[in-house]
Amino acid sequence: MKDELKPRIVKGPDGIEFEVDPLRDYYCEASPSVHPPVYVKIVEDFFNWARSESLWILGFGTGCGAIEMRPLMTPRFDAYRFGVQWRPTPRQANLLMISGYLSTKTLKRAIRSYEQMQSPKYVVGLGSCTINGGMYWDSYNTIKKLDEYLPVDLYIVGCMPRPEALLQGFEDLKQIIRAGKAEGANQYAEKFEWYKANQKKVIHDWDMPDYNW
Amino acid sequence: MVQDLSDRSQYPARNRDGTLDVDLTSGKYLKLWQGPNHPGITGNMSVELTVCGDEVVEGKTHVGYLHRGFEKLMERRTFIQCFPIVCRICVPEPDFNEYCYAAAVEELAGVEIPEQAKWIRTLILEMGRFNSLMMYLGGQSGSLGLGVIGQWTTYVRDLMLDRFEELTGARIYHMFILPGGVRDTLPEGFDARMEETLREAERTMKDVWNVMFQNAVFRKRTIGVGYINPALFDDYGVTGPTARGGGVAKDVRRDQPYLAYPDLEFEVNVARDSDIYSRADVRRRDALQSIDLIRQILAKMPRTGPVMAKMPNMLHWKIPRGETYIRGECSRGEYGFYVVTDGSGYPRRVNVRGPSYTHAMALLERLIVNCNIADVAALLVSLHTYPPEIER
Amino acid sequence: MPITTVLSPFRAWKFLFQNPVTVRDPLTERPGAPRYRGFHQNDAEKCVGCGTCETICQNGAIDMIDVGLAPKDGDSGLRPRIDYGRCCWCALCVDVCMTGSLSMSNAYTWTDANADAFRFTPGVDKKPWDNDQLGYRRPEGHALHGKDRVEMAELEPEARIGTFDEIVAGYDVARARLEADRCVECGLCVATCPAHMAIPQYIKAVRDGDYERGLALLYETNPFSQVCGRVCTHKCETACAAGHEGDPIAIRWLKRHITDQVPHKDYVRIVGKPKKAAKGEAKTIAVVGAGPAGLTAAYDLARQGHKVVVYEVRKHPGGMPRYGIPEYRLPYDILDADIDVIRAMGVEIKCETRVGSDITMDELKAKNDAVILAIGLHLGRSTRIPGSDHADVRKAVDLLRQVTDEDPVDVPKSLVVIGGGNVAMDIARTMARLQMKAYGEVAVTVTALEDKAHFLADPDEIRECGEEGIDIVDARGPQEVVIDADGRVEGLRTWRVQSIFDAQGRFAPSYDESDERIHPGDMVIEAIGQAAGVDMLGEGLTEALEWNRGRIQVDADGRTSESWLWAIGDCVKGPDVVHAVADGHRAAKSILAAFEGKGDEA
Amino acid sequence: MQDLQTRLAQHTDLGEWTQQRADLAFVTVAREHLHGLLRHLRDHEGFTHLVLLTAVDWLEDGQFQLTYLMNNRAAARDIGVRVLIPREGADMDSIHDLWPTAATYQRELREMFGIDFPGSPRVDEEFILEGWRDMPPYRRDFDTLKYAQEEFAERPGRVSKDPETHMKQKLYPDGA
Repeated sequence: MKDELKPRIVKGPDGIEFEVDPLRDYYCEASPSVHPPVYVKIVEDFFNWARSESLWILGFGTGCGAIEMRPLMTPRFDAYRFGVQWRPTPRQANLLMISGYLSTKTLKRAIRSYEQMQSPKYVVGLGSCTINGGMYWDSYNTIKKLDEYLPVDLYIVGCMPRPEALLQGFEDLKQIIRAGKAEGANQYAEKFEWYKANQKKVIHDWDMPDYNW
Repeated sequence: MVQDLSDRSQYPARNRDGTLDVDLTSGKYLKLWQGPNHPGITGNMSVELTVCGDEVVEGKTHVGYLHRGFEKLMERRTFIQCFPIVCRICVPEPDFNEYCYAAAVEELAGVEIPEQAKWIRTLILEMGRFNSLMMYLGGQSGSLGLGVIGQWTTYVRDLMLDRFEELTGARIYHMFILPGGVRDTLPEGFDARMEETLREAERTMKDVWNVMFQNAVFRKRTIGVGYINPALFDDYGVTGPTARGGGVAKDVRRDQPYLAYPDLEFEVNVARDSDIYSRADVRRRDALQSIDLIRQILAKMPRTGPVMAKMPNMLHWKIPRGETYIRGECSRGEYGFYVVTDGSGYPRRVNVRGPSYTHAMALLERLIVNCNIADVAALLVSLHTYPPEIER
Repeated sequence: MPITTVLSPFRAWKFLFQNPVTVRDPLTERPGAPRYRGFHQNDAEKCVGCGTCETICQNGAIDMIDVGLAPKDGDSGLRPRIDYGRCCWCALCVDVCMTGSLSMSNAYTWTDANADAFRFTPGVDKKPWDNDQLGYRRPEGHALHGKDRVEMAELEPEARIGTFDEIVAGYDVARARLEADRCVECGLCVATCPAHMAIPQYIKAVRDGDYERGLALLYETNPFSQVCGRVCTHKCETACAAGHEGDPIAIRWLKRHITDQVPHKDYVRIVGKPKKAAKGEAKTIAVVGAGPAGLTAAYDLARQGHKVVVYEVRKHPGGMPRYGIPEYRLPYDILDADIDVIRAMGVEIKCETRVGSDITMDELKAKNDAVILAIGLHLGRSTRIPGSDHADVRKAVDLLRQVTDEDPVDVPKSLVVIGGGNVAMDIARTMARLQMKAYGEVAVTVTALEDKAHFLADPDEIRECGEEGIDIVDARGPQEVVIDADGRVEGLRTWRVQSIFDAQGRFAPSYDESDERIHPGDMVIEAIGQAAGVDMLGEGLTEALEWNRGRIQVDADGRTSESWLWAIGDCVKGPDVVHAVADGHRAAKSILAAFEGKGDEA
Repeated sequence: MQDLQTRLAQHTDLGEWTQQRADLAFVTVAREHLHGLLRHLRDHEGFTHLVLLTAVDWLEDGQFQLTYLMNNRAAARDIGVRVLIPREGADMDSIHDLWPTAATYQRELREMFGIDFPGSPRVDEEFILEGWRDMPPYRRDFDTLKYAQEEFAERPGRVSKDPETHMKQKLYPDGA
């Protein structure tokens, strides 16, 4: 565990000393909860339509697939016209693109990023390596099945998928969301223990709270 | 005008063992992480900054977010099986991996590749360099808030990717240069379409010059900033445009020519000031030079003859014991593969030496001291680092 | 800062007046490039399931799975299933594909919410891109393994026609390694080889230069490895995956290469000593006929520690390989070397012992726990055309035997051979050599019922015949041996064949009688097939046995209706050495099984 | 590069000299000569650029080979200096005093091979890996596939058949 995360006595600017336990004091540890749909179907459908048409992606390139997002952000493919845009912080994003393999080191950051995002939120796995390890199937440092660690709503196949395939993926994700089937975030809340166990199995230095939103 | 600001002798104070005396609880210092959640174009790495006010007192580079263990994985793949995997080591400019790996294996196995293959390889490497530099220009301007350059250069890069696609059959990971030569010849009508792309590229480069390099803001924020003392170049293994921006005409293409470079005419681009602007300008001229080189290659290359040397059965290809180092000049500096074979069908050891390895680690950590927070991103980008080649 | 640096950026406003570069409909407007490496296609008809794609895939993305196709010669019936959770679209599988069935379309869009959906068998599971015309195909001339067979030195026709020296020289080590290097170790050949020899493994031994391991592998499954290395009909090579886009691997010559590289004195050490049977469990077995089938069974049984005696009517053991195959194809000392190995396993061979007269079947039955009948086909069949009973109308097998035993042969100045099989070629070429020795020129005509496209003989044999000056006339039906006034054979009268089989597929040749020719010759040799001589069985046994169209009825393992008697080899099956060897193995196995369990049977 | 070999041999005990190309040679030296030789090459022979520092694991011989590759740009030639050290408790003298950038290489070697470089800055800090508990992964006796299979879940449902065995089972199941 890093030094700054260990409990310690801190002297404030006013000269008073107090105890700080960063993991307890700096984060909220309440686990996630399931968001049920609203009672009226037409309202829920409207919500889903609205959600589907504003996919805000967290600008976190976890692997090589990130390079094909650049063309999407620029005029040639221009994903913005489809309601897709990239945001610099998880707080503003509802779609996490896992752009390829995740090393265990990045997995930890990806989990934290995901948990900081607002529900309803979606995860898309990009490329073979999120499905079954891809070409890093025998690597000691990358996870093989993304859905063991994060709830995945859609996979786009390719190594790496082209921008056009990504656009198709966004369209398909919109369909899923509109149909009310993009239940990844709720699934994560429901099977929270299971996901945590899987995550902790591969992240050996777990120096963060179990849920950090 | 330019001074070496990286002198950390006075501030902050040091402990007796030489480490910095930074007391985070004093309220005077703050720890700030840049990345790994994408600090712009540099990819997935992070810099742990300790700042005092808006001045950096210490910076530590953290890498490993993209580590896949290529060097280990290659040890359990046959020589031909290594070929698809090497390009993944560096995403924006994958072809250098393919070339260096193929050339190293060919040298150790005593294979001479056909003439046409040499030229096609050179062509691909120059196309790759151009693409990588386009990403850099967008990133460098973006790091200073000038987003429009990235919009243009990404478009031109994408046009070049179209050329890549029709030549190699893939956009990003081309997997075209394999041990023994290249997969195929140029497709029909390639030259004309390439010329069109190059014209578009030249137009964009003019716009880039006008809007980026002739821009008061950009100049103000880059000239004199991020100075690297050329005396440090050898200490920190600085190569490529980063060195050339400081007046040292290091260019492997000229120093130790390979492939078709002896037959091509080009000047090594050099600038004097060793600041961000100089490095950016060298790279801009490099991109123009790539355009010129692509034209030269297409004009001079032979169009007949084989593109693959006669090879043994790849399924059980064994290479006698030996070791070698192959280098080339990629868009960021010296790129090299150190390959050791032991007589079996698998490489004994492959070590990839990317320029980012030295630039983004020891050098950056030194340069970043006393830097302004707002300049960190620009400085980082100006070293033109791609993290996957650091950790592989 | 000069003022221009403030103004210059405003030039970007010009883009206001330019057309946007945006692709309007990126989902349909941009198909992959003609060479694009998109999703896989596989021509399941063309694919032979050799699994080379699986071998080369560095991602372990390919599984060979059973799609319900029945395996057959040269096709395992398996087809590659690709896991797109692994694939990296490097196309090495396409580059290495032995048949060229695998390719890639230029389709590249596939999304699914279910992670398990990304596995499919191209060409079997229907996909939208199955019929796409564009996409990556292996470029012309691009190959990851050698397509052309390494040439082997052989005697030129002029040099070989005058002698009985062996024609092919065998590979030297360097060439053998080059040839062995082409093998992709798919193992499709093993099922086709009647003896199921460990072909990929011994080829690997050649590649590694480990000839002792290679030899041990050979003698594991074939005690006639040296013989087969020269004269095997090498059906394995027709099954070879490399034959689809190039020459098949020279499996036979590589086998021979192994046997050539190991000194004969080391053979027995490498093959290993026979087992010692536990006390009281050693049985005795008699084998009638020292041909490949009988000796193989003897070898197997002796290696298990049993006592085997082989009875052979002729001067030397070896059967058809000795008496039927000419020396220029199979030198006698090679055969002897193989038989020496068999002897070294403790097999006793009694030559010049005729079963039926010197010792009867009843005696054999009484003395032994099992008897194997491996008498081969040594009686030549006759065409029974007019004049075929003339003294100068000879049977090929008899003549070949005569040559082998070095009995004097009256070599005619010219002769005609009837038959289009390998025996016909053998006798034609043998007589041609004798003619060359006696008269300095060759005058041999071979007439065959079949046309050239359907010849039964190996293409190599036919080509070499031609090179040696032998005239091969195809599609001729023999009608009469022409005998002149002095009672000497003058030639053979033939009609042109229109068809050999009738509509029901029965043998019923029809002729064009207007196309008649007389092939001149002082001798006519019939080489149209052989029969077994079964007189030695004796009346009682002949009665007792079950028969099937003139052949002894046997089960799959060669066991006859009499539980103590097995009949194997050409006399029940045919048609070549390696089948005989396989038969020998099967019989030995069945006999051992009989010894094992059921004591009542022997 | 003959001249260089002759000159170097005058004051250092050179081991095996391998001329790989006209402009690239490898030479083996004993570990105690390394520092002096590198300094000499840098200061007097113009090999000022440290290209790379890496290790090769010769597991069978129980040795690590460290390769220090240096480049002389003016003369356009490279020399690789090999040092063999025992695998057991491997450690080596740091050269960060000659090239500060060597500290990065040494940090990597420490982490990926387990070779210690006492005195090298931050050599014991985590570099690429995070929370790694197994043996250093670049060692030859570390089996990455086995590790990956034990550590990470693979998607189930994959089976493959060997054509040769499959045909054997289908066509001649009793082996005959």
